[in-house]
Amino acid sequence: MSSPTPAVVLSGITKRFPGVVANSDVHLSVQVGEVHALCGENGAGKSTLMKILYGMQQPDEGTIEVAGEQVRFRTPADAIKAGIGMVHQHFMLADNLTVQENVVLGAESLHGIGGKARKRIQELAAATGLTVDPGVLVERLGVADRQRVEILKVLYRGAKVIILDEPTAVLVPQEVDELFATLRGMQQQGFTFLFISHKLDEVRAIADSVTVIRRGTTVGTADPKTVSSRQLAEMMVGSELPSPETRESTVTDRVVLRVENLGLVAAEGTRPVLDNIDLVVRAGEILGIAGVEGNGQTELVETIMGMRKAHHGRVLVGDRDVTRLGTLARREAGIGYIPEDRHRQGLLLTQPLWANRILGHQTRRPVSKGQWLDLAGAKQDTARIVEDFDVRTPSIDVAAVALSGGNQQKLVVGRELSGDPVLLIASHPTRGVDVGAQALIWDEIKNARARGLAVLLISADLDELIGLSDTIRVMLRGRLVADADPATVTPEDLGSAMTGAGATSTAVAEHATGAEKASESEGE
Amino acid sequence: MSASLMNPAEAPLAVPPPRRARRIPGWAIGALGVAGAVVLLSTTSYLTGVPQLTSTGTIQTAVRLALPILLAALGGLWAERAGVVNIGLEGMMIMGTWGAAWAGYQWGPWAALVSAAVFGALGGLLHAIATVTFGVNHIVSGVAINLLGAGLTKYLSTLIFFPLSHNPRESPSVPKFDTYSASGLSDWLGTLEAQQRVGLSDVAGILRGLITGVSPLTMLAILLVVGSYLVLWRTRFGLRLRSCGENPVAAESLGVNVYRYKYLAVIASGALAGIGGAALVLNPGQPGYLEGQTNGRGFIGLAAMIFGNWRPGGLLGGAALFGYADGLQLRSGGKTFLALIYGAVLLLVVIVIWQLVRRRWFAAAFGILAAGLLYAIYYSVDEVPSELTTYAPHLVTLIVLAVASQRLRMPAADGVVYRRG
Amino acid sequence: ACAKDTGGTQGSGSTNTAEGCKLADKPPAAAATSSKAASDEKVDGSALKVGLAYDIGGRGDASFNDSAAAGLDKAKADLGIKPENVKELTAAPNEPEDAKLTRLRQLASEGFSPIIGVGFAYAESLAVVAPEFPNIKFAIVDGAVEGAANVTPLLFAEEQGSFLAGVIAAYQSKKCHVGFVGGVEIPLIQKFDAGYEQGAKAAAPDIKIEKKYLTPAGDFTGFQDPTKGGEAATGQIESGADVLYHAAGASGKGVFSAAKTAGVKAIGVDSDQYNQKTVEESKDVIVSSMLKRVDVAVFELIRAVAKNDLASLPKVFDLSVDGVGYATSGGKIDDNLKGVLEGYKAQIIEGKIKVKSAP
Amino acid sequence: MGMLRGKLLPPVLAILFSALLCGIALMVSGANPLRAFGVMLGQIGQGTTAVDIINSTGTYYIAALAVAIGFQMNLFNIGVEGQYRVAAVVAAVVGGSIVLPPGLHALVIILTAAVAGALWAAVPAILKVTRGVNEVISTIMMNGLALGLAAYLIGSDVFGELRGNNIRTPEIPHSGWVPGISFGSSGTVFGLVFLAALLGIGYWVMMNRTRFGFELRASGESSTAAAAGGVNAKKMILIAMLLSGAIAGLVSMPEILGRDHTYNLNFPAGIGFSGIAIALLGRNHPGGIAFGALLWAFLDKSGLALDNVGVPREIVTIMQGAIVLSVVVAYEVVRRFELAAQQRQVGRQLGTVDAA
Ligand SMILES: Nc1ncnc2c1ncn2[C@@H]1O[C@H](COP(=O)(O)OP(=O)(O)OP(=O)(O)O)[C@@H](O)[C@H]1O
Ligand SMILES: Nc1ncnc2c1ncn2[C@@H]1O[C@H](COP(=O)(O)OP(=O)(O)OP(=O)(O)O)[C@@H](O)[C@H]1O
Ligand SMILES: [Mg+2]
Ligand SMILES: [Mg+2]
Repeated sequence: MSSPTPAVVLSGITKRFPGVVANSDVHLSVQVGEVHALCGENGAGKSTLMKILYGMQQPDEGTIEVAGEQVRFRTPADAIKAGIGMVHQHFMLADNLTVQENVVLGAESLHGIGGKARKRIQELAAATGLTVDPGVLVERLGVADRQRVEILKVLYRGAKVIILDEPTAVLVPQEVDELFATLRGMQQQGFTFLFISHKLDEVRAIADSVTVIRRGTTVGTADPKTVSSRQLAEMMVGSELPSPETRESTVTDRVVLRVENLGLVAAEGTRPVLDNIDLVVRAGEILGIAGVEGNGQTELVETIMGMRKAHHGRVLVGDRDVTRLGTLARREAGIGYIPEDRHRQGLLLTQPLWANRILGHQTRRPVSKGQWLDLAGAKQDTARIVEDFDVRTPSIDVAAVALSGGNQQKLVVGRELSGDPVLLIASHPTRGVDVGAQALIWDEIKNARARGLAVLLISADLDELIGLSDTIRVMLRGRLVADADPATVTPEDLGSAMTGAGATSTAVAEHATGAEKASESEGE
Repeated sequence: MSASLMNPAEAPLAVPPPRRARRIPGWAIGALGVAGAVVLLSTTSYLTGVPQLTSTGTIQTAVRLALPILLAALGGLWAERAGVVNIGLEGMMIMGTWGAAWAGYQWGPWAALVSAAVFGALGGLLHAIATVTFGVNHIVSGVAINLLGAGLTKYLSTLIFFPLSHNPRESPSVPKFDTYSASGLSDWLGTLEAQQRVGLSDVAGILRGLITGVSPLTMLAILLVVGSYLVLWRTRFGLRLRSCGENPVAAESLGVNVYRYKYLAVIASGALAGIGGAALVLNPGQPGYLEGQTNGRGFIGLAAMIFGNWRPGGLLGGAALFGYADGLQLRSGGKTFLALIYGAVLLLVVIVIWQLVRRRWFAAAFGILAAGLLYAIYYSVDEVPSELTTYAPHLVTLIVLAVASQRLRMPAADGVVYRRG
Repeated sequence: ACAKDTGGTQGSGSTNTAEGCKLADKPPAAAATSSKAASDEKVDGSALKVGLAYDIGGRGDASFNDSAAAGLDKAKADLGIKPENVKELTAAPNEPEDAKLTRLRQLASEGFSPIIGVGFAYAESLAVVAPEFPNIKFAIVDGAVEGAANVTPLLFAEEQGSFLAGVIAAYQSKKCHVGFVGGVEIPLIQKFDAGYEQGAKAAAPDIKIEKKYLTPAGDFTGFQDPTKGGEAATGQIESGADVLYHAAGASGKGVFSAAKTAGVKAIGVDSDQYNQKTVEESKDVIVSSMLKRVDVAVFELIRAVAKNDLASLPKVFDLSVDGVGYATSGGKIDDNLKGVLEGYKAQIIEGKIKVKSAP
Repeated sequence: MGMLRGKLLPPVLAILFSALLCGIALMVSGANPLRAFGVMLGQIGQGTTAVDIINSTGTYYIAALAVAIGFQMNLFNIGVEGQYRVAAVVAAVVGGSIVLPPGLHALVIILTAAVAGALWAAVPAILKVTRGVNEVISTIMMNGLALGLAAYLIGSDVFGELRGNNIRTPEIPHSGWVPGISFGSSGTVFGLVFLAALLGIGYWVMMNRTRFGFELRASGESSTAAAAGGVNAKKMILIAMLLSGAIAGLVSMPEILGRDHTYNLNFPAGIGFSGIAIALLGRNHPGGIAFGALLWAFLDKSGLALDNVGVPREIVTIMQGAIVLSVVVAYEVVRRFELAAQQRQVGRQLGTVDAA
């Protein structure tokens, strides 16, 4: 197959971490000018492999060839010199530095850090369509712009081989399309891409060839033109695919969560982060909130949880007004909460699993009695969660950090469904969780719903959102601007509504008032 | 100390409208602040009839007292911009005083300066090894270094200085720098100051204080402030260093050797703190090293840096404020200090008017209350008790931080232990 | 236009044309001095084991610890005390009380007698330890222990010496404006302050006096901060003071240096600071020093113990026994002034002038 | 077993390393390190040293507990220094001016000290919670102000009285004293040393068995996770700081009620800073802190004997600094090692690692 010299050849790469073999004997060959996709479950070792190629980690075994020459990268600097650039799974930007500073960082010897550098950035931006103001602080940028900055960073260094590790995870379909257009344009100019994504449709749309990794080893390559998403997924998992579909409605008319006219202001005199939010979740209902990241979903959840103080409006759980209560009191009122970032918000990483079981429940049985902790009860109930939710762990005494992400998430879900909650707020419950764990989490949420649980679901995964929700509301710039019917809506329609491009389908009904207000705010 | 300080509710806005960095440049804000301070002081001086507020001598004292604090603060800036909290400044400063005395009595003031920097840098190196290589909590390591610095210098003094000075707590005396004045200008300003013309004489006094009897050390310190700004904000080295304090993972991924920059920054931080120690030893009036000489100035330096919002110009202001308040109370005690309270009342009045204009009723009411209270003190006592004036700089720092803390912005990864990989 | 300051004719304090104070009438000349009974009688102390517990600073502090050490050295030389029978221990800064207790007990249990606690800080610990060792003779400099018969207080009339320092200041001042820099605002230092003020006022009723304590009671850093001492002195000089007296321990070095820079005069404290090495550079501004003869007291105590005659020790080492006094090194005190000082001294000894010990 | 090794190994290594370091320093300066260490150990049996060590341990223990409570939630209370001073003055003044039956009198004094310490700590706590002022800086500033306040309160026109050249608060009457256990000529162990032990037990129970302790540790481990778990960060800061200040207020109670019966100018300084070091040494664990306090007190007290053999006593301070620094390094190294071992164990048990 390989007539000309491949851009990159990885052979026999093995990488061990304490307790895990992230890569074992991986082989990968990327042709010049192609978009080569890398697929695999969570923890399959994709990022690790790419970090090895980028010099951030050293392989224990195996060799790397770039443009036909064997190389050894000790630091990213070496890889950059060899023309390799990487856009990481998580943004790697310094918020308090300007776009220009972020871009030139580490590559100052090319054009300095002043006017010449700025000119070069503008040239690059013009050539690729990645326009962004070099003088602005990164903290002021939205996700799509940040992504552009990340790619600019790589281009600025003169990379010819560009690694994109899950670049689309935080983008809406329209932004994905834009990105793909850019990539195709650059592909024409001779750039080579290594593309990682869990979204297999995207992979098929953009890739020229696909390599699948399972449990740290390459299990094969596929032609994206011919393979189906389902086939790809089955290669990844090695078994049948689960799906989030739920159709039979269990919605009752008992209101569990009522949010009235909720508003949140970050600082005096600035644009409100949440503006007149009204919503209702009933027992047995899953209400999905769609929205581009940074449009107030996080703030909405945190305001309902009492972690932020509402500026005005009310939050009621059942008949009880909880607006003035703290987070703990709201949890006691029966709210379970799966936070969006399990490492930062969900877990005490160095504490044993049973201590993590106590978190958020510290006032309730079985983990405490009054002011006293009930350690025996906590351990017993942790064992139950481990059993019921299939948390793979040798014991409940290991620190949470020792578990894999999926297992950590199962523990969190199990905890939040303990103690008979009436309402579950699930923020990206399956983000970064592999298919197996994902299926289990979906099942648990569906079961709880069937038992009459009300669920407020926030997710960036539109398939998940459409598959699970009974109702979908779209959030834009801190307002609920549209409703969608999950039975009929497509991800593309939802995407349009989320970006404010206007409804293109009858499945999405815009709120007249919301749209008016939105246009008003543009004038401000 | 970083992450725990952040209040989730105060996290920045989700998607703020893209806006250019700042409309008013930093230097203009600084100049405005200085001008405001001068106007305030000269008004107070006029209204209370206390010329000492802006006299040449007061300013000179303020400069001398501010110098070690300024240098320590600058040391703090370097470390914290690279993401390492340096509460060990005090210990490094102590090492600096010892080093300065040891080299100084033998080879003169310049050697003292170099040696102080080296000794301070050794303290910095230790801090870097602990925090960067071993990932020890920064505060913890800093506390240990303060202990070590004090112990080591005591021990070395007993061994080395005792035979010479017959006092284990003191070094032989160290030769000092000559001081310099812009003589013609200074004299002219002197006559102007003596005329006691409202405003004019105050400005003359302040300017004269800044250009008369200037030690090379002062010039060096000013150069270091300017130099630090240029290096940290205008060179690639500085950009890389700051990136380690903002997002070390990103920096590392771009080929920046984060460990190396952190090491360099913390060592430079130690060296600057050491020079701060030298400033104490080489201060006119100090024979040389004296045990306990730093007397918490390293901590004050840290406060000045935070006060200055992790910026060179800001920390210069912080150090100046501290030196000024301390100088005023040392030189003329409670009576003059009372005038400063009057000045605070004036300032509060201005703030209250501003708050009223902005329709911040609560803040305005609070301001009126505070102003009233202070004025009552001013009215009822004729001398502030010395127990209060001695620690006035502490009180001022506390109050200013209470007012301004929420505007401060520390480097995002400051105090966070960074591990490669 | 930038000039080195030391080269030019600096000294803002010396540009005045004032001719000094309107002085009060001189006191009557003193009668022929007969201060001390000649104590030539030979005493043998070779059997004594002498223990000294210094305060912070210890031997070499160029201050009262050193002075105590000098007394001990004199005792060694004059009374034949064997070096191996002498033990000196020093307190650490900020140490807890039991460190002092341990130090004293250690000396006591090793059989030293007398044991001298140098500094009032030993008062509380001696109150505990002395009763435990009734057969051992203790003494304390600058302090007294009530109810412990075996503790001999070695007290000084610092206010009397400071009175004379005040007189000297008044006579030396050209602007009739003098200053006092105290290290820490504690009763001991206030005695210096009070005597100085009274003396200056006695010699020149119109005199202006600047005062500054560097730190309040309890914060002993005021004795350790020459920078602050210097700045306080500079402030006083710029307010017009042209003779400065300090009782500020090591911070006094800053006072001398500030006086030197400004070309004004200074008065030292405790020992004859004109001859002290650590302030050698500014010695020419030191017109005199208030002497507090801790050395005399220590020597006399050891001698009294050797003679087994503690009753002969004065209750207070004051002017009458030359326990306090003034130094004339440097030749800045002319015969006229000397006469005046002796006159005041005589009046104080006679009790015609009572010197206050608190401001 | 492994846990125990992880806890005990680092301090032992650190002490050995520091002793080695100081031994070298001593050798360089021409002294015999073995003799010096021998003298230090021998000193324990001398006079009242053993009792002094116990008394000091109690004092240090309280100070370190005060610091540790803050450390548990990453709150750096550098202000123990000022808190115990203010508490001591206020308690001494109150104790000296009230008349109550024995026992109750002492109790009131102790409570006064705790309240005064807590109030002094409340200032930085409130500033942090309402204004976001960094507590490291504010507590350092409060330490300075504490000196001023104490000086003001013992002024002779306020509450102080002159006694020779010393100033002190009025003596606390006998009814306010807390008797100790006398060992004759070997000294008297302060009765309130047992208060320190009680505080330690209370601290352990609080940290490990109560909701509050759990919330405190959760806040320290991850403030974000704690917030999501319903822990009110501001409330925790406030309570932790007040509690820390209250305990700090007790630091000088053993000495004042057991020996001095007054606050005077000889009041010891620096115990708060030692407390920080000891809390670090003991990893905020009540047992570890006890060990650290004992070690610290031993070095302090038997270090006095070094004067006898002509070795500069300052070597002890170096040793203390070296121990703290090397112990934290050792803990860090061992911690990483153990975490990796645990992950390996998880991997092995779940079979994700090949036998290779
Ligand atoms: N630094 C590390 N130390 C220890 N284990 C690691 C480290 N980095 C990754 N791992 C482990 O290596 C395995 C592969 O991780 P990697 O991040 O490469 O997976 P991935 O395929 O990128 O997954 P995802 O889809 O979630 O991004 C995982 O089991 C992970 O737990
Ligand atoms: N620097 C590190 N040191 C030790 N372990 C690490 C490190 N980075 C990651 N890991 C381990 O890797 C696993 C997951 O890492 P990752 O960053 O990929 O998180 P995740 O995306 O949430 O998990 P996953 O991809 O497995 O679902 C965790 O078990 C964690 O212990
Ligand atoms: Mg990945
Ligand atoms: Mg992952």
